[in-house]
Amino acid sequence: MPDLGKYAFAVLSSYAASLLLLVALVGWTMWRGARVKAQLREVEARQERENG
Amino acid sequence: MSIWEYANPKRFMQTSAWVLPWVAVLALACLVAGLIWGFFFTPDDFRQGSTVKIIYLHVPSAMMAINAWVMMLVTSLIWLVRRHHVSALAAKAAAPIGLTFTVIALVTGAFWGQPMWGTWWAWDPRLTSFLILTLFYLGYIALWQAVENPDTAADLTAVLCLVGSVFALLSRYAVLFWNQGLHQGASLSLDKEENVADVFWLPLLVCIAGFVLLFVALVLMRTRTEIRARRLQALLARERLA
Amino acid sequence: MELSVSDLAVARGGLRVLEGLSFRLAAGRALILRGPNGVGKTTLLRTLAGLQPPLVGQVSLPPEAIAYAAHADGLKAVLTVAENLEFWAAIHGTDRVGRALEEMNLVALRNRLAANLSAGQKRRLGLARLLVTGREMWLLDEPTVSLDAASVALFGGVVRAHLAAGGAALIATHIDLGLAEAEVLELGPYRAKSPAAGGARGDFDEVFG
Amino acid sequence: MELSVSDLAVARGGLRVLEGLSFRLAAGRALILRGPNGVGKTTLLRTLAGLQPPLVGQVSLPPEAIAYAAHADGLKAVLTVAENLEFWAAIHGTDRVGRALEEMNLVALRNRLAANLSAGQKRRLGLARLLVTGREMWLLDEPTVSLDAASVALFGGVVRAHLAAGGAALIATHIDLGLAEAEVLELGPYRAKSPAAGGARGDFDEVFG
Amino acid sequence: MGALLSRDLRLAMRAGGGFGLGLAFFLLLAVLVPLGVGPEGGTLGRIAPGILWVGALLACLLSLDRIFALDFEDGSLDLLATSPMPLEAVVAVKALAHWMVTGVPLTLVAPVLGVLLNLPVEGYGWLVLSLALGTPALSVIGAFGAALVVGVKRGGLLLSLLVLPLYVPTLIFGAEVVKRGAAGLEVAVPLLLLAGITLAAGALLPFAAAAAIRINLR
Amino acid sequence: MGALLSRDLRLAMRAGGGFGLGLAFFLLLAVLVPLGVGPEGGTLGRIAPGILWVGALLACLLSLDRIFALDFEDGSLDLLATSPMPLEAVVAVKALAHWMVTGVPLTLVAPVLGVLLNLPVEGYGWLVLSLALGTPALSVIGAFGAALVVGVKRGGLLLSLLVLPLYVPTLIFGAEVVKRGAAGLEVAVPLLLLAGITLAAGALLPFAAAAAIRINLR
Ligand code: HEM
Ligand SMILES: Nc1ncnc2c1ncn2[C@@H]1O[C@H](COP(=O)(O)OP(=O)(O)OP(=O)(O)O)[C@@H](O)[C@H]1O
Ligand SMILES: Nc1ncnc2c1ncn2[C@@H]1O[C@H](COP(=O)(O)OP(=O)(O)OP(=O)(O)O)[C@@H](O)[C@H]1O
Ligand SMILES: [Mg+2]
Ligand SMILES: [Mg+2]
Repeated sequence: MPDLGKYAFAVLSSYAASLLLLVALVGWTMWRGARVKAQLREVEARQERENG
Repeated sequence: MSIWEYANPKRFMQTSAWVLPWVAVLALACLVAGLIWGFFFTPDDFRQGSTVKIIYLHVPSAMMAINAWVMMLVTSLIWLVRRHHVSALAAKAAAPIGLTFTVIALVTGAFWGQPMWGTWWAWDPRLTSFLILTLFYLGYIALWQAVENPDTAADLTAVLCLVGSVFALLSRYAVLFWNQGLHQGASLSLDKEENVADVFWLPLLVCIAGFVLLFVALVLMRTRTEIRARRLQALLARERLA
Repeated sequence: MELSVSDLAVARGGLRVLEGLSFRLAAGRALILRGPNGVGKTTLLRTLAGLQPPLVGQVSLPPEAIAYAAHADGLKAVLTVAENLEFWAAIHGTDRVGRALEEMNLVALRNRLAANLSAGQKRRLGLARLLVTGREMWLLDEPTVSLDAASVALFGGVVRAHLAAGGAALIATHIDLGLAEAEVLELGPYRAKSPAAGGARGDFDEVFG
Repeated sequence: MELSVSDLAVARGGLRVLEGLSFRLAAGRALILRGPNGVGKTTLLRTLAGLQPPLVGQVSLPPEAIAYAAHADGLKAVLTVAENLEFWAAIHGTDRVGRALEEMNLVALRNRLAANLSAGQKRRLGLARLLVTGREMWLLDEPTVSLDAASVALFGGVVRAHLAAGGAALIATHIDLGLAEAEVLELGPYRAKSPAAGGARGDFDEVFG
Repeated sequence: MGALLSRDLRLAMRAGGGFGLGLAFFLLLAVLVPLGVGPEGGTLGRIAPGILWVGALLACLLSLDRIFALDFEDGSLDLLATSPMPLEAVVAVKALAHWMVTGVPLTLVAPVLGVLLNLPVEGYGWLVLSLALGTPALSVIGAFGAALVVGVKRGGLLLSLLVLPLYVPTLIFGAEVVKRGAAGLEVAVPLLLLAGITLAAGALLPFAAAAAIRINLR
Repeated sequence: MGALLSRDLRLAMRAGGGFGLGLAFFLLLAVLVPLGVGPEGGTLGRIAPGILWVGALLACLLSLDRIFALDFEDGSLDLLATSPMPLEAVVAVKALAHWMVTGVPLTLVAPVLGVLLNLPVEGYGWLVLSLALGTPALSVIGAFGAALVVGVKRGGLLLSLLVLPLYVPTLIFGAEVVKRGAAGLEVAVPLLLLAGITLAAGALLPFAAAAAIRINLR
């Protein structure tokens, strides 16, 4: 851990806030991706069954 | 083969499935390397002390916040002119990413400004235009959400993006004009590249590369999701009609 | 003047609803569109009126020759009957307000605010607007909704006079208008087929092969 | 439970439209209201439902016993079919959502957003709401608008079952519902007379003698 | 009651429901005012309490016409009026739902906008407290105004005119709390008056609003 | 063109048309802000140009959704789109009508409100001039925003979110003219820029708005 001196709060909060936002964005993206993929697979399977 | 072939959804899905993992891994590698390098292994600035470490988040996110809007502008134009659906969906996918980067730039800027300028916020032209950019992102996203028909939404948001870009530029100059001659926010910012010493510059470059790659990876991922969502909607609608 | 439509396909909400539609409608003739709810009558009329582009196919008449009467009448509640008509006459550059009022039996109501009309009178006013447009091809979407029998007959006469004067009319309706001479086009057979049944595929079908 | 109306007069927009109306409607019976457009059917139903006060006359049933279905269905486009019904069931404190879905043939659509229903399906959902209110006296204003023949028959069956279970229905309609056992009340004779013809004078008539 | 509340919240959350737009508008105002007034921190800090309160009020105002107008247009209001639920309770619940989707988020983000407007540090706590106490009054008064204009087409502007004068006391006391708090003065009196307005409005106005709706439905 | 203009003006004048409401809102805002900000003359005078401009902007905003939404709902917009009049001209005329019923009256009463807000004497001329030059841009930009949301139910708040950022340059230059004018400084540059925005917006945005309406009618 480097010595951040009197600015420790500013630097650490910046990193924490940014990483939090990035992780939230990536997490949301992956979650929604997985959900839509699953829904699509389900509907495709259902329509396959009904038409097939 | 024309580059437009990639605008075919199927083609895009195949290609992006292949490219995405590489970009994602590379993005992660660059981000981790750049941030660790910057955070742990760079010296403090003689004037700004350790706050200079914020630069590794602040500058890349600020750059990408603007670039994301430019990318949305380009894809919107492509949609309006050539009617490639993937293009419109890529614009839709990029907006929340751009918004997040804008917020990161604002937040890190605020944390930086507190020790440097003695205030969390000053109505400095650059800061102000970023706040206005946030508003454009919010409006763009809200319009996508409010319109139900996907093609209508794509058209309307594309028009908004075009007109909005012109006004965003105009606002930028207006804001510069507005804060001239008045009390200038104590700007310690190292405005010119030359001011940044190599010790800071190299890890910064790695971080910028990381943010660019992260942006690409996220846009690819989200565009894939939007394509799937669009197809899902089409299938359900057809079920309805039958 | 002739409206000829060839191999038309129209879409609503991104979905193809009618396809393979071809017909001709010559001056002096009327054509009745029939079909169950939701088959796509309104969509077809809006396409012909130029409000939405066709998916494929050609429409011979430019929108400038067409007067479209939709479900909504486009009346302003705070204008009088005459003012409403005068506005549309001015927009279309004609001066037939007086005649239109007479033909649709609205003379007695000319100075009444549209807000104070009954539903049937409102509908009559909406139909009178067709007369002041001076256009020859009428596209009518359920024109007789909420009209009583006498008004339906009156309107039938107006359509017949329009045809006799060289106009033409395309009418989507579920009820009998008393236009014995009109041909009928049943839209059921032109319903768009689902891809499973060999129909055209949507924009996004190719994504997953 | 019996709805009895005696010497009722109702007004719309400050004008008396119907007067001298008296009828009884017992449990297990249906009554069809007939009359030309504008005679005051909607006004009468709204008065009986307690949404507006009668000018004169008595209504025996309190509004709490009455379920009113107007032209507008009160559906929320962004809620699903089941969510729409569940809301009204919760408001009325009943739990008949499942049965209502079955009776109005909506089970297959239960998870579809109301926005994505066709006009006829929307109307079916609006009528299903009557079933979840659990109330006995139904007041229906043109309930079969935009329903196709099969749905009209389905709805006729639902009304008959409601009557058989001790309910009652008062239905304003222009078309035939296939309820042969229902009585018909023609509203034309109850049209309010103008003061010149000996009718009641309005609030402001006396001012000018 | 719970059913109506959860329905209204759900409607606000789903697409087109407008949740979050009030927030965005609040943010917009906090940007526009400095752009008009000029960037000097001192002036901004002095007017910040007033501007923030006016902003909260306008953000609230702009979403008022959704409270009843949508239900009126699709016929739900007729049906609610003939339901077993008293119309007074309907009004109260709908005002509560409106507060939860506008007042609460506004209160929570207000400190961030305080930063933009250079609000003195001492003011933040009072800003949040005064908004938390005052915004319910805004929603209830607004519901009354919305009930008055429920039959008027696109009555948004008329609604603003009716409601703004009614908002004056809330605005004055709310802004006064923040101003005094920021200056380190005594705040008890305006705070109590603010709470009093909220309580009185919440207790009485639903009855007036229900009466207005009954008249409009007639 | 004349017919459409006179119809729109007549609609605005008749009952429920909302003429004068924008004005009343402007007035209310000029009253509310001193109430929120406090009465000290120095501060008020300094913020007066900005507040007046923000007020004009909001008053304009509140009546925007009437430009197309009413015509869309009753079907007139479909009929206008199929009429011989180009949709671009329809948009331009409607924006003009909106300006005549909001922008012009706002400009005319602004000096009165200047008095309420302690605007320095030198500022009055510039206030009127800047509003006269700038409000047409507000109407045209607003018409573009209204065209974007014409299909959205009760889209008032969404409309504000879309339109307000587009108002930023107009607001800045407009307020700057008044501020500099009041301080006796040079105003030529912002005045020219303001006029430029109005001209450019008036020349180009009707095309974008007409495109948006066509998309929404589809
Ligand atoms: C919340 C407020 C802030 C915002 C929105 C903001 C925004 C920006 C933007 C847009 C850039 C340009 C990035 C590019 O395209 O190269 C930038 C760069 C920069 N900012 Fe900030 N900034 C903020 C606060 C600060 C503060 C407080 C400091 C330090 C005192 C600072 C220091 C820098 C530096 C050193 C650069 C790099 C300049 C360069 O390499 O060209 N910023 N910022
Ligand atoms: N926004 C939409 N999204 C998806 N499908 C829609 C949308 N609007 C309409 N539809 C569907 O498009 C089809 C055609 O609608 P259209 O209004 O043209 O039917 P119509 O023949 O005019 O019916 P009606 O006899 O009821 O007037 C219908 O099945 C309808 O469900
Ligand atoms: N706001 C109003 N002001 C004055 N008269 C009105 C108003 N609203 C309706 N009317 C009149 O009141 C009468 C009764 O209207 P009502 O809606 O009850 O008729 P209805 O029998 O239901 O007609 P429909 O068969 O068309 O549904 C009509 O003649 C109508 O013109
Ligand atoms: Mg139709
Ligand atoms: Mg009726």
